Amino acid sequence: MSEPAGILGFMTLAAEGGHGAASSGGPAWFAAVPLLPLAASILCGLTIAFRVKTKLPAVITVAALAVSFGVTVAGFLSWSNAGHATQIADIYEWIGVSWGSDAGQTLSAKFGFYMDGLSWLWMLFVTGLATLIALYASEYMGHDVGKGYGRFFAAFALFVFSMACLVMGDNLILLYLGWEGVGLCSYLLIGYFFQKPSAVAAAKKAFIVNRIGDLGLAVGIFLTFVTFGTVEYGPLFEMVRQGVDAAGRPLSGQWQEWVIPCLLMIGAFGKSAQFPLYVWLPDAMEGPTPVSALIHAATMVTAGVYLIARTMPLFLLDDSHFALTIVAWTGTITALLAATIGMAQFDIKRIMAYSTVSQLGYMFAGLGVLTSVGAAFHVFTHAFFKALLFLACGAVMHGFAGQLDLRRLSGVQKMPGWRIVGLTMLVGCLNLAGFPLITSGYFSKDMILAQAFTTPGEVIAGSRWIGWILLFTAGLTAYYTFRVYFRVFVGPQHFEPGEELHAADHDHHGGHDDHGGHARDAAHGHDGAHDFHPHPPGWAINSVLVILAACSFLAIPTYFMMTEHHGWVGSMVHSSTAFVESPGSHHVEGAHAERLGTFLGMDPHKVMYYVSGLVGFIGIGIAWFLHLSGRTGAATSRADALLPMLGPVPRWAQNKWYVDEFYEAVIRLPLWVLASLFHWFDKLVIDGLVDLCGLLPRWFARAIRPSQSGVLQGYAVGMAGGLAVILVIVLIVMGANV
Amino acid sequence: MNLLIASVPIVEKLSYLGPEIVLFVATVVVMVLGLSPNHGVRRSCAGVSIVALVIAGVMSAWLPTPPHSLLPNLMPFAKMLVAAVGVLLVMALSGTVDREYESSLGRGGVFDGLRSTRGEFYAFILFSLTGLMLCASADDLIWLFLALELVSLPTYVMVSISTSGTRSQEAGIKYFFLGALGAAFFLYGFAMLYGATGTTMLFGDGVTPGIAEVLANNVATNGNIGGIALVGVVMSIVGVSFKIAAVPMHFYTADVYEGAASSVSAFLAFVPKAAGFISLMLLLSVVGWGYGGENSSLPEVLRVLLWVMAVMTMTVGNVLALLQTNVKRVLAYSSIAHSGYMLVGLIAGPGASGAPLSQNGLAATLFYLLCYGFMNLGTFAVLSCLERRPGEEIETFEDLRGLCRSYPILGWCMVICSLSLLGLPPLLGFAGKFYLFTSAISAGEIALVVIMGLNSAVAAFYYLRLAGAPLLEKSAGDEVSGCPYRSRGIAAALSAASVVALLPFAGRLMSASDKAATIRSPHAVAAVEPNAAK
Amino acid sequence: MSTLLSLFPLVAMALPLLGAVLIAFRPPGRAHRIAFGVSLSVLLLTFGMMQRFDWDHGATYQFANSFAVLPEMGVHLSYGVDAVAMWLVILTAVLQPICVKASKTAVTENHRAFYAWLTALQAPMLGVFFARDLVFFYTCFEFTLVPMYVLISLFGSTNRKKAATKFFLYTFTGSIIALAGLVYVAFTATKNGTVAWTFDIDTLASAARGMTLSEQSWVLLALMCGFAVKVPLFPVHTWLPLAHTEAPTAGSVVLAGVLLKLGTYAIYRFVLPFVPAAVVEYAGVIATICVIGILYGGLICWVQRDVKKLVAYSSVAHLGFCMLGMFALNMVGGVGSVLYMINHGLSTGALFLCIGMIYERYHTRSMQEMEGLAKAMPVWGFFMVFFTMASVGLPGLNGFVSEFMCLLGAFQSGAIGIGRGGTLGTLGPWYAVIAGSGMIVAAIYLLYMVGKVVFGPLREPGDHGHGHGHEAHAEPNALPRDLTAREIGVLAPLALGCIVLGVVPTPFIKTLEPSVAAAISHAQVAAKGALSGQPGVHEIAEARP
Amino acid sequence: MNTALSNLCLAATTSGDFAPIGALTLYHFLFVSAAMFAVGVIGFVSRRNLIIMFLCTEMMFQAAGIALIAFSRYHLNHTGEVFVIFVLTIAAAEAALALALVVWTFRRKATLDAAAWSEMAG
Repeated sequence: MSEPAGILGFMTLAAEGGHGAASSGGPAWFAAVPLLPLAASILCGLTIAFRVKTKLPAVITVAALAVSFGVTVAGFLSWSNAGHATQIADIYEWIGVSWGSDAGQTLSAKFGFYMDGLSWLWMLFVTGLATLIALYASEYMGHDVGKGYGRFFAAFALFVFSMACLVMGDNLILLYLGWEGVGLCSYLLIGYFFQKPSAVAAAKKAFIVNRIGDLGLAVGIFLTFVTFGTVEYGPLFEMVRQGVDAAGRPLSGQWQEWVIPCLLMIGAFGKSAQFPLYVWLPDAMEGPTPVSALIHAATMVTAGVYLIARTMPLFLLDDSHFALTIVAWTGTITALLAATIGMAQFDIKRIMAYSTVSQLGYMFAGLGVLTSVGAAFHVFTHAFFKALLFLACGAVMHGFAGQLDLRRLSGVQKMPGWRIVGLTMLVGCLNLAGFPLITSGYFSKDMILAQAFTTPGEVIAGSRWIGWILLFTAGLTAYYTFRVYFRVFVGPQHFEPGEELHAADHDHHGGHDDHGGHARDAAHGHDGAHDFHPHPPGWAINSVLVILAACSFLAIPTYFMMTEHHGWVGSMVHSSTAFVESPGSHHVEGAHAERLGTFLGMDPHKVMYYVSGLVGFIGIGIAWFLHLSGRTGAATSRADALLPMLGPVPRWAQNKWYVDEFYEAVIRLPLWVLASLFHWFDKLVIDGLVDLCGLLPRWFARAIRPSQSGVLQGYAVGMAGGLAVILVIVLIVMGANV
Repeated sequence: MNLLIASVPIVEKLSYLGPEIVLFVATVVVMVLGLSPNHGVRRSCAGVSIVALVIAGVMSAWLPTPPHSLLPNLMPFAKMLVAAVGVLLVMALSGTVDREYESSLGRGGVFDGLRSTRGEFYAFILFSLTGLMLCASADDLIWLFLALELVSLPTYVMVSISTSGTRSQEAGIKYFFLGALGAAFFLYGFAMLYGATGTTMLFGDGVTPGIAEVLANNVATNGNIGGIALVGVVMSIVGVSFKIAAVPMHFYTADVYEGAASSVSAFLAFVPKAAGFISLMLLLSVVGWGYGGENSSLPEVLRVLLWVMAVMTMTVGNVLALLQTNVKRVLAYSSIAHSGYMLVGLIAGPGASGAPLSQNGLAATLFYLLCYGFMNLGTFAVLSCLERRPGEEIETFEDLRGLCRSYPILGWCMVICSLSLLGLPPLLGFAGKFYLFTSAISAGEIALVVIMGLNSAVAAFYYLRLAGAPLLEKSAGDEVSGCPYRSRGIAAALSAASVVALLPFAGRLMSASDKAATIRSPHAVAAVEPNAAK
Repeated sequence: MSTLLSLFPLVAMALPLLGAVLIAFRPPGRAHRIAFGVSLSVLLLTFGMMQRFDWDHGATYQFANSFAVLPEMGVHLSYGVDAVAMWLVILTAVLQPICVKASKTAVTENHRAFYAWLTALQAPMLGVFFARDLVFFYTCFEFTLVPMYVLISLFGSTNRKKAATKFFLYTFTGSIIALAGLVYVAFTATKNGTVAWTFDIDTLASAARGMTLSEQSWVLLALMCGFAVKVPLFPVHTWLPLAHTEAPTAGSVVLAGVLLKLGTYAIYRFVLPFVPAAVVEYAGVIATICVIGILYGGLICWVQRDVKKLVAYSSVAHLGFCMLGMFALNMVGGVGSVLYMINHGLSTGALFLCIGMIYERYHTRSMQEMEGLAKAMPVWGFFMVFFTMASVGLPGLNGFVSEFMCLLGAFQSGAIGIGRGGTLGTLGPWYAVIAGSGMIVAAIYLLYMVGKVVFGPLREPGDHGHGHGHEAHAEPNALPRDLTAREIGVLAPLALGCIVLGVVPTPFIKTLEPSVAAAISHAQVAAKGALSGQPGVHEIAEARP
Repeated sequence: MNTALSNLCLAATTSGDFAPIGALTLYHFLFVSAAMFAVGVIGFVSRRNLIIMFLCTEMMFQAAGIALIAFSRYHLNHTGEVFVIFVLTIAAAEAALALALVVWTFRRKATLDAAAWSEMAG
């Protein structure tokens, strides 16, 4: 971009594909991966403009995403064939400022792609899952055809575009674009039922809380640039590898070493709903279920994991692993906290939301204890089974008019047409609970747990405790997961339709609007609970559920594919910047091995299979005992009898430990009071001072106005007095001088 | 004994007074014409006055340069200015007196010379303008005193008879008595100046020292101009301040302007003020701006005096204007404020010799006087064009509402002139203020400039009202109607046009005023008075 | 550049003036058409200028010419545009037809006055950007006040008189003090009267740089008095919400889009090159004020109940970012700041248009009276959300690029990164971090607005909603519930601009680079001198010739 | 004020080649002049009768006249005396004007009280 862009030059610049790609050699057709969804998004927008009343938007989106997935696979294969070398494809220079020719005197953010194992891994499951979930949504959102349908798919496709930018971008600023872009889509989709105040509030909350994290990320990017003089991964990681900054000076011992990762980490916490910024995610369930599945379970929320994995070299610069320790501990605390809250919820979608937060905590803990492979693998497996869980919950919600309360549903699996949902739900629950050997979730969770015990405490402070807490949390996870399954899907058959038949997921036209509501109600005939019949899911939903269930099993073999790298995911991570040599990952021997942690004196990698399996069993067993065995109705179970013994704790947990209230009282309210104070300060003091300045002349005028008494003598006194005063002063001054 | 007429032959001296002589002749003619029983002849008074002013103005362009004068080039500029503004003033003043009498004559009355005041009125106008021109020609304290009185005395009568109401009479009384008081002040000051220097000549002729030389000599020997001289100068300044309506001599202004007819107020706002400023320039020039750290300011006492007076004048004028509802009072107070602005130029002084014209404060004052003459006349002329009833001029803001719709030309004249008074670029008023800014900042008077700026902002409030009432508000009704004297409207339009159209020529006018405000430095005192050197 | 080309700016300024006169003397029914025609021809003219502009030499003044106006005082009608001015001229020209079109139904009476003043307003606005002479600049700068004053006081809402007067007096007071400062600089340039006076900006800039630090500081104070009011920066901003709220829609758009930019442009054009030493000395103070403004303004937005006032206060916050970038005194901040001027004009202008459209329909701006309008007006809702996102700084739209660059500029500007990615300057990370929290605040208040007005259950102001009350039918310009094609046409170009500037900003940035480099070069030199005592800087100064 | 003024006057009397007029020095004349001026001012502001007020201004004029004459004698030239003649002329003109005005106003309001004319104020 050294050539100055003429007026015609910049008009055509956007079209000049591959302008700066020559040096890096990546094929520009990678751009199809993000651009196809973008095109789909624009087309969906056009369908709104042209008032299309068919499922055309879904067709467009699914097709575009499928092609995008195909391109991703093709790209992945070509990358594999090229020997897993990082490929960089620059399309055009997005932001470019230059104030000199030295290192660090150019800020350049290209719209370009940095494709290594990590990017491909993420893109494969992002585009794949997006395609499936779009298919699911084409049916799920069917009742909105001609109204919100196009809007839904436009935002949906735009999300995939943003996610692709986030993952594929070859610099931190493009990552930031994706980062905020997914935030926007999340905002739009959570607020999809924009007539519902709670949905609007949830959307707002998600965006704002994310912005807090985004600030950390932005400042992190600033500091990265100021330190390394670049935001592009290639040169950045090269410098990091050498441990020098842009001026070629060693970074060792500099404060940037630990500040940069801390800042990036804050961004990751926001996006991935980690403590203390996790509060938005459960509320985000106000969005349509496919959105929850794709964005708030499978893909977007793992962006934080991606960020830390991507910038792992920056985290590893600091020998004390300060930031990683925080990451590990935050993940652990989040995992535990969210699990405890999840145990006490009754809304099944919320339980899944908390479980997502909790599982994300595992991933962060995994990153923190230096197993980026484990974290990535858990992301990978979790994407499938959590999407599956959400979609299954969504099917229930769809079928039972928005009913999500596990006290009002029971034995769904046995109802006609619900078998597939029930079975796939079971698969998902098993994965989440970490049921031994047959579930992928089991393997991925074990990797993290084992590493937590392996990594020595002097590398990551308290790593052993992390292991124990995570292990305990695994038990909780199994419990609350099967609490859902046992109560909703098995047991005696019972259901009550959603209280607001159309309000929740179904009819976003609220009760306030009297224009179209009655007509629609009449058409659907849902006027009350007594003649309500649950409508089981159709082919699209069912097939997607089945495919996802299959995928969650298919993830298991990948674990055994390339064992030198801990599976296929491991090999992907290995050929990326995320790779970190986990302590003990190669079974080092001798003195080196002694420094590694052990689990009760044994090699954690070997023992954890049994231990975590056992914990999972215990959790499921407790759930069975409390929630299935002996249960006769939907509403009550043995657990209810136990609750009083725990005192107020369950209530606290159900109320999310009052964290939202805490934030409300400690942050939002004071801020609001401050804002009001400022408002009045502005009005009264600052503007008051201005008005005072305006009044001062008037006051002065009022003060001297009596001098204009209109009386001749008065004026004469003024004149003569004035002369006298002047003369006296002049004479005094002169007397002093003469 | 070559004291009074000095060594300049009287014939030569008369050659400088051509314009004044023309005006004087016209005065006599007008006085006679006004007594004619023939209506048409009587009506020609205004025409004769205008012709005389035009001739005087043209003559002023070819005035010779007096060899012994402090401000040798002041005369052509000042006299042309007086003639130009005078023409507009005469137009605006048409029909001020004798309106009822003339209309009764129109209904079939018999002309009675004793009841007609038309001739005297125009004669007074011309007398006053003659006095103003004489001020510019003054080279002697006596002359200056007589010229100032010639400016003032007719205006006392003009104010009193301008309307038939009691208010103009009250205005006349106040103006006359306070004017006499002010005249006594500066007369006493002149006496002191004479006492301190032994001469009334402002500037020596190379043989006999004038006041300027004696004071310069005092400075050279004693380091200051001397006590009595200082008292004299201060009293003169304060006394003459009455003419420019500066604090503390400003009290009469609002009442007099309010009581007099609008066109007479316009006259008062320009003619005595111009006379006052020219006199102040002469008086300060004899002291000179050769003092202070950089030898470019007035003696500290005078500087502080004028500084305080300037600040007080602009502030008092502006703030008191804020409270008014009567437009004439507003304009009166604004005229006080503008005097304050113009004093800034006097404080700044002429700048170093050879300095660019931007630094000449006296020129800035003269130029501002010119700008003020036009824009102020425009506003008053608009007021004089409108009446609620025959003979009852409009006075309040309410009367001006919606003028741009009902009388578009008058309305826009009001808007343009008000905005120009406000100092809004690109109107003439801005050029004037800008010139004051450059000169004052050159003289290091930054605080004064800032105060002046803040004052302009205060003033903006009421000028916005003045511009906003015709432009922005809806007319209340049809109570206001135009007066039958078209020439008043023409005067308003010409003034407003000048405010816009003179801008391209502002540079030339500025250089003319710079030339006019060039001070001749006193003759070397040692050569004049050899024994004073010791 | 041939003489013929140098006529472009003159014609661009003359056209609106002539157009205004034409409107005043033609029947009222034609006023809209003439105004639109004039604004379009000015737009075409500026596009012509853009086409002929030599972007390779963006720092040189093109289409330049000079006519003696007051040669005796050194005042010339000299003009020319560099890249920065060129873009702002284009912004002005683009917004004008949009404002005219947007007013078609909003103005119900006194058409001639409205369109004449609106058209006349364009001339001085363009003049400010064209000016190469201080007095010419100041003349245009001040003269913008009159048409705006008239527009607000004739066509504003209930409290218009007070708003117009405050607007006029506040900015007038400030700028007259700025004039004193500028005249002082001009006097300095005459070397105590030994050289003829001139008001040529470049000459004055080099003269001003020769002043001592204390002199420069005073001049800085004087200039900021005038220009900070116009921007407006934190403590001197109170005229803005009032003026914005009361102004007619087109007035608000021009106010936000261009008039505020006069302040930032003036600071960019005068403060930075004139008094670099003082700027370096006080950049921290000014930046602190900016940061306060960002947070303070943002938080105040949050508690507003008047949607127009909310957007008005957001300008205070937004322009804080703009000024922060400028006082970073480096390329990233400078370019970001200039981009911010353009972007704010587009997105905030568009928000005002959106609000104006609502006001035309419901005659209220209160967020308590209208909620969830997306249901009734989906197209409007789309645009509202779109421009909110542009305003909130969403990457991919225009606001992000400039906001990011302003913050990065502030972050860079300090000792920590010098020699790496940092630059000489006196701000630093903390400014960027605290100002950056303004991004969060921006999200809070803008989403609060969107969540209230656009989303949520529908609530239309009862008596005025179309199809509800009978009053609606009585209106002469009865509008459909959602936007008309004209209104979409008004908003679409702005939306397009937001996207283009957000997706391909680099070509714009490249055109700005030389010009900004020239503007900040002196401040960089001064910063080098001022910071030479600090550790680390010396080393760099040696390393980097 | 008095000391400063008398210092000035003394300075004036002692500095030049002053020929005494009997026992009277310039100082005496100036004192009379100043006193008359002061009396005139005080009278002007303290009396409300228009005629008396006018007479006070006349007194102030004559005070200036005395000073001029004294200075004229002191400087041994006639300029001051010439000045006085002109002052007297002006005073006469003013007197004519004043009387006309007073008569005219008396006709209107039947009083010579200056305070009767205070309709306009503020």
